[in-house]
Amino acid sequence: ARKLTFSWGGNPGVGSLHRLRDAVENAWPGPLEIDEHSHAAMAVAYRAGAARLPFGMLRGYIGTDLAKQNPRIRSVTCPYTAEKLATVPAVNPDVTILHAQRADKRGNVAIDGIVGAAREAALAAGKLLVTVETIVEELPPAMNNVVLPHFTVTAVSHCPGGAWPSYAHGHYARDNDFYLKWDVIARERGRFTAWIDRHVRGTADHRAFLASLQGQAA
Amino acid sequence: ARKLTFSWGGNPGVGSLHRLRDAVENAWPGPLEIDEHSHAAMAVAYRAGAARLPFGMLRGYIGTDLAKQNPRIRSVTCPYTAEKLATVPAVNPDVTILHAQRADKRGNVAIDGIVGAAREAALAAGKLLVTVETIVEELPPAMNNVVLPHFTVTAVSHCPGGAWPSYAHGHYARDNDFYLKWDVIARERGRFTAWIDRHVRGTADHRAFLASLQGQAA
Amino acid sequence: MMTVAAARLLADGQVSFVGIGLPSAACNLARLTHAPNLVLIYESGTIGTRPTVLPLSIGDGELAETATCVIPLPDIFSDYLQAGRIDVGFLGAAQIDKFGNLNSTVIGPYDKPKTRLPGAGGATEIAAHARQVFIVMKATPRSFVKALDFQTSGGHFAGRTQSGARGSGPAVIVTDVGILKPRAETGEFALSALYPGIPAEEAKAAVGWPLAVLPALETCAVPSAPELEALRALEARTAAAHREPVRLPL
Amino acid sequence: MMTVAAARLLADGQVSFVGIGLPSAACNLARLTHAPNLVLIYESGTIGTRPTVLPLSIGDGELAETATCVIPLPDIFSDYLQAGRIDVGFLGAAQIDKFGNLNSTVIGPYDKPKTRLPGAGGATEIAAHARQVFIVMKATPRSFVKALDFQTSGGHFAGRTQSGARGSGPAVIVTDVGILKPRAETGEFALSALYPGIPAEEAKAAVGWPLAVLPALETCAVPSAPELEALRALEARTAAAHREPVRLPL
Repeated sequence: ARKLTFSWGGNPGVGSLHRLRDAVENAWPGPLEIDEHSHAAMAVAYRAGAARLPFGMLRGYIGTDLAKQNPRIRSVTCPYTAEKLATVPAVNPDVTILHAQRADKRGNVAIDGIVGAAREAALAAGKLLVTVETIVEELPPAMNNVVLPHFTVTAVSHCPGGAWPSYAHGHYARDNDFYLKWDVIARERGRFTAWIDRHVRGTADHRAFLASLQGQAA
Repeated sequence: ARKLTFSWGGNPGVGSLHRLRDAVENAWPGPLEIDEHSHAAMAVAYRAGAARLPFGMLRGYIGTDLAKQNPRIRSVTCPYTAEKLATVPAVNPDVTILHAQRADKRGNVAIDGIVGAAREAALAAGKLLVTVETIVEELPPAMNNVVLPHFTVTAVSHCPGGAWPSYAHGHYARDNDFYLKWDVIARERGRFTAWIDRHVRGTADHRAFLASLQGQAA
Repeated sequence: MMTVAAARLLADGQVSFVGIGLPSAACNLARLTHAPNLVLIYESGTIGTRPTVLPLSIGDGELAETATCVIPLPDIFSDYLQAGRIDVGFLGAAQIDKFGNLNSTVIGPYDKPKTRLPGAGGATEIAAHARQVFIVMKATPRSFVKALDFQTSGGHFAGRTQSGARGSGPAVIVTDVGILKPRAETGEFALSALYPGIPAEEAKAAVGWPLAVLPALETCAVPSAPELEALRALEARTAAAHREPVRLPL
Repeated sequence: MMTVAAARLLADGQVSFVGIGLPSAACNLARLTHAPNLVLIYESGTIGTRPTVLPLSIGDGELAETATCVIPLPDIFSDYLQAGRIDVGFLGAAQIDKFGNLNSTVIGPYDKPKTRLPGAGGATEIAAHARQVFIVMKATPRSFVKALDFQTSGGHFAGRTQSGARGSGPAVIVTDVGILKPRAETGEFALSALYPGIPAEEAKAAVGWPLAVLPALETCAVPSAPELEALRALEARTAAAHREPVRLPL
């Protein structure tokens, strides 16, 4: 990774992401360019991306040094009230990768539970790759639930457990223990690299990756 | 009514709204100011209103005379790409009135089916009045379905049949016949006024209004 | 014939933005015949809907019940239409000119109209952003005019390519007297195909501008038995469904 | 004591924007004691959630299952926070100054930080737009500083009233050594209430700026039996729930 566009980079409920810290503080394993925003701004940036507008706007970046550090945070003047509003460039990822609960054979994808900005990030993407817990013959009519229609989806992959260590609503809970263990694993470069070598580089697929962690994740 | 902000004014599947035509063409019963937009623009205007932004923007009003006729259609320049984007002022109704399926005792309102821009129009309002088919003790957790939380709702009124002649999903269908009859009723001032006097002014409440129409709506 | 001709223009798998009336009939006929994977989007927010009967409004309940999903109207316009995800948008109007510009706003001056029409609705942005636009209108000299009273939505107007419109504009006008397509050089619509039994002269007489004829003038095939059968069955189901009286909770 | 003190500040019926950790514990304690109609909103999109155990992340499943509704994150920030529908927003940070400005971005210079912190998240706009902000932080001279290394979100900064911020800024800082409130004239935080057994000197020593004492200095009541009972039961349920091992579909 060359550049990170983000609004929060931590281990939720635990603390720092040590690898992110090492990259920013010490340029290890390489320099990382930072494009830093707030959540509210990232939200309108994804929404603008999904709508193929070039920028998003908000009443934001008030009382903060963020706008001073990031030249991509700018403003527009309201053509009616002359108010100044903060702007951020639309985020249109080349590829968005999501994990969802279900897809059908045609590629329609159904997401249940806390959706965050998943829909916006999906529709903002150039290509949309989705891993799912289950693939069914046909999804039932979804009414007002969140669905990504097949013509917005580039590819679907069946990948049970693909949200781990996070959760998949209706399938399995968040592995809170692992978030604590990750703090230890990722703290030092050596231990982190060994873990990646063994469990990620050293396994053939996601099933083998999860199996290699059973009972001895740390 | 003094002024109408709108993007389409017809009798869906039937034809003209004769009373709207008479108001615009002949200023009957009084002059009506027109603030005319497209659907796409009204959508961003409501969305801006819900977010308490002063305007909405879109790639719109291309190849149309609308922008020439309505001075409220303006533009902003993107601070990143220098593109010009069309703008419309946010719509923030003093009062929004909605009909929904269900509310609970605390005032949470659940909407099922085709929601249009109901959520945006609701959240853009200064006051939000909702009529519902049924009031329940407590709504079940809605997950990703559309709910207007009680603290966004000013008042709820129990009004079965309140969507008529349109439909309430899960309760009753659209009264397509009446849309055809309305074309006849509303075509001439005299007949329209007589109908309003008898069925609207001449009834005590919504139940009496509906009852007065049973079997002889035209 | 218009419905069948419009249906034939749709390819399987396309994403189509549908209005009520003939476009809705044409799209559903296509879905029930040669294009089972056609994705129908109604502007009210239903995506991939598969109604068994034709809706009388874009808000009809069956559109929601049979849809892949139902989303807010603002998302339809921003994330689908504006984002360039619509292959075909259908439009009609009260007036059309030879470039496929449309008027559904007023007859007469805007400030003092002779006839106030319903207005743009979704048309302006459909005309701009759908990859292709199919126009469906009965041809009369009063509706196919030399100059519009008001331009509600744009066809092959001057400067379209620099205008910010994402789509390529109207690809075809399906009328009751034949099919018109634009000349590549000028964007001006000319007679492209005849219906069986309707001569070019009848088509020319129905259009208020001097209608040119494309060199490769075709004649459409008569509606096939399966097409007619599917259309009649759809219309019969629709009529039966709409005869059911509405029961209000009184 | 911090959790109980923070919980007491919440009035029944308020709409509260909650983060994980102590704010979440305080809000749920308030909901389980004196404020049963407190509306909890987590930034992930759950509105009116009533979890039986404390979540370890804003994405925990129980937050969704017990919520009045679950909405997209962009709507939370635009239609609720920016629209002025949040009564109380909770914030914490690595550094705070006497005006309640907060730093959760970097220690050291931004371009070459000594410590890179997680960043703003929702804090910048919570600080601007929530009607009131409650800050919850343990007090040490390293965190309660004279000058921030970086200002992530604004307290009673100069020009706040003309800045476009909808909210009135931080109303209180709940620390482990007492409660601070801003002086109306200057927006500068001063000691407002002591905890039983912790003298003002201890509070002053924990703060890196000369901490003034408000004239009406109060002493908080010790946690009541019902408060302690509710908190301990909540913590016990939480610990039990989080001991359950996660079963992956392998």
